[in-house]
Amino acid sequence: MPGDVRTTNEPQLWPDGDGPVRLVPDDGPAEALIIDVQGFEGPLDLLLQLARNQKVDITKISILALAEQYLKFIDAARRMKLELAADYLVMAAWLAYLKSRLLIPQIEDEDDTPASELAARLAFRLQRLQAMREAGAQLMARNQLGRDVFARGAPEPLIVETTRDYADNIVDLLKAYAERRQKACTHRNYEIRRLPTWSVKQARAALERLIGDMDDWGRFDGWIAEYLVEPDLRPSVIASSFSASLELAREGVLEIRQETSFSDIYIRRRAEAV
Amino acid sequence: MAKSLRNVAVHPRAELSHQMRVVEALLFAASEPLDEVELAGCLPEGSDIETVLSALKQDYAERGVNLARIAGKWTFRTAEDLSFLLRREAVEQKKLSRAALEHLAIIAYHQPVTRAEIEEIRGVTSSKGTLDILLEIGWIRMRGRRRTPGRPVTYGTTEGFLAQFGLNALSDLPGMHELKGAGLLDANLPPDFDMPSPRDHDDLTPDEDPLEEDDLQPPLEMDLPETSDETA
Amino acid sequence: MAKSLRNVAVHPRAELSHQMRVVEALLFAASEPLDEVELAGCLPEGSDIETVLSALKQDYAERGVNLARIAGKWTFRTAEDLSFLLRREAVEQKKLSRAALEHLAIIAYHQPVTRAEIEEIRGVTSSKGTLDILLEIGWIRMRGRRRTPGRPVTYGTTEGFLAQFGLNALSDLPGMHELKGAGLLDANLPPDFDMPSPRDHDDLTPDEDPLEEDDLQPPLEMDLPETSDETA
Repeated sequence: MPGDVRTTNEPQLWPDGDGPVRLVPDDGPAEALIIDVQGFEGPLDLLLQLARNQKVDITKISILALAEQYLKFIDAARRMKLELAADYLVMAAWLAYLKSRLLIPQIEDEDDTPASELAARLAFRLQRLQAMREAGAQLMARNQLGRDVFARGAPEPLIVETTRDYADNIVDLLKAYAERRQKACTHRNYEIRRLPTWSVKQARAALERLIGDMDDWGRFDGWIAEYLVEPDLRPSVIASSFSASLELAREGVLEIRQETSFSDIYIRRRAEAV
Repeated sequence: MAKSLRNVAVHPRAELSHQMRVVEALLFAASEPLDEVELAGCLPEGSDIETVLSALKQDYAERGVNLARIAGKWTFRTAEDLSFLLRREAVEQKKLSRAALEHLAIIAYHQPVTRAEIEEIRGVTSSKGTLDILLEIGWIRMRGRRRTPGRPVTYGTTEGFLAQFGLNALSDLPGMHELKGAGLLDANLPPDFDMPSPRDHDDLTPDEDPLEEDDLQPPLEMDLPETSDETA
Repeated sequence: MAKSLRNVAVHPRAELSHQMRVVEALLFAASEPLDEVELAGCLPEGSDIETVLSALKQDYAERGVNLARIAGKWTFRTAEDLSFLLRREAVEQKKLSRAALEHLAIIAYHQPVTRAEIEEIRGVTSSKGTLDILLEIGWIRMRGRRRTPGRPVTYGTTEGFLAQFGLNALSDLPGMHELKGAGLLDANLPPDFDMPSPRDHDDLTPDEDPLEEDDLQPPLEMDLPETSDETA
């Protein structure tokens, strides 16, 4: 610290041991000033420290004396070419003004705040800050939880017993039953409907394969039914083959003839179709 | 020791009560039970920790909190008769799974019914857990064993089932016509669709054997074949 | 009430001692202070919780554990005079900086108070971190917003603050009455400026608005003007 000038003063610590060492002027001669504003939190803090150095009840400090001390302090700092933050200088200017008004009583303008009130306001601010510092210290001096006094170290846990309450009612039950039974029935019906059938498409494919080899009239539907599928399928095969043969006849692929009603139906490949 | 004895002679009660206060505070604040060595370490030399503890124990004997010795260490514990204060009852609202509800309904209508029969009615295999859940809730019970190969267990409903669903008796379960009337069943069901009317008495049916001793023990259904989980 | 009076007439001592046991057990077991409503909820209807608590408080007055009232709630704490025996430095909060301690004191005694008001009292701008530290420890909280231009956030202390320093109410803060009497808790210099003294209830004062949703989210103080860090 370039501006450090130490005297015989003991380095001063905050009551709680916190913060940097603060070296401040005491009531001694001005030459003993120790300049170090680093430790202060602004001009109010510095003023409060100076006020405490008046060693009187903070409510009875002399603002005039305080202003003089502050200005001396600032002067000393400036002589030593210490850089001071702007608010220290603003406070110095204001205190110089206050000092002049306190020292040279003038006829106060009606609009002006009396100098005594200005001084009182500053005193109030210092007292209030001091009060809050003391309050903080008193707070910290209290017995603290977890340091001085203790809560139950092993609180006993609440045991929450959960009982399940089923919200199902008789309607849910009956619905579940009815729906399941019905579903099972529907399921069965599907199986019934899945009758053995021979589709027209299947029949047509079979017919096309057969007539490729046959030039003569023949009862192909009968043969298909007899040889290609299970007996159960016969009615379906006959019907599908008949439809398929009509289709093929219309397309000119084969010819159909039937002698009389309800007699056998013969088909053959149309010669020119090959 | 001599010093302490002298002190005790001067004001023995004050001495003891101070030691009791210290032990009381230590035990209260400790997060774990403390043993006598730990406690004595905080007392003035020559204190008799045993005396302090027994006096403290007596002091708390009738209180809402007692001084207890657990595994050789000391701690405060809520008096046993007040342990109910530390219990809270919470009710969890639940609903049965769809599968469980179907099982229950089928058992209700078709009882006595075996697992295989339930599966046949539902058209899907049952997961093993479903019947267990219903047994655990206490809505179904094992009634007996069917006199068929494999002697499968038969299931039926319980009084708890009737209570849950607000039924006086099983015969209060609505029949097919009522279900149709309520629109729960389709009006045009296949003619062979039938619904049993459950009987009220608990007697075994002629084709049921009573359960044996072993059947009532868990694990349940050990003797039934494993089935794969149902898909529905 | 009539019922309770009848009961008391039958065996008043047994009745009271049972209720004391219940409250004792509840308070011993709880990890947090309990209020009278919670306690009364576990007592038989018509019990007078005030009587029970005052009897219990008296019972424990001379013991190593005392019944204490913290933030309007009840809890057991080790006796203050045993602090020297039980003191645990290791558990102590990281020491607050002087600035943080001043912030805490100002907030405690002047709440609800804005950051600008704290700065006014301290005569210096607050570093950004100071309030955050106190918020993080859980001793202060954002209460609301002052109905003045800029709608600055107002700060107050928490229940945790009261518990930490063993206070039942803000009016129990050390020196509160004297400070108030000396007019040192007036926020602004004009003495006619009426500033409410710290209030225990959490209700907002007439010049506070509730916080909005966003205010409760970190990062804190986002909307307060940036200030340079203080030098200390």
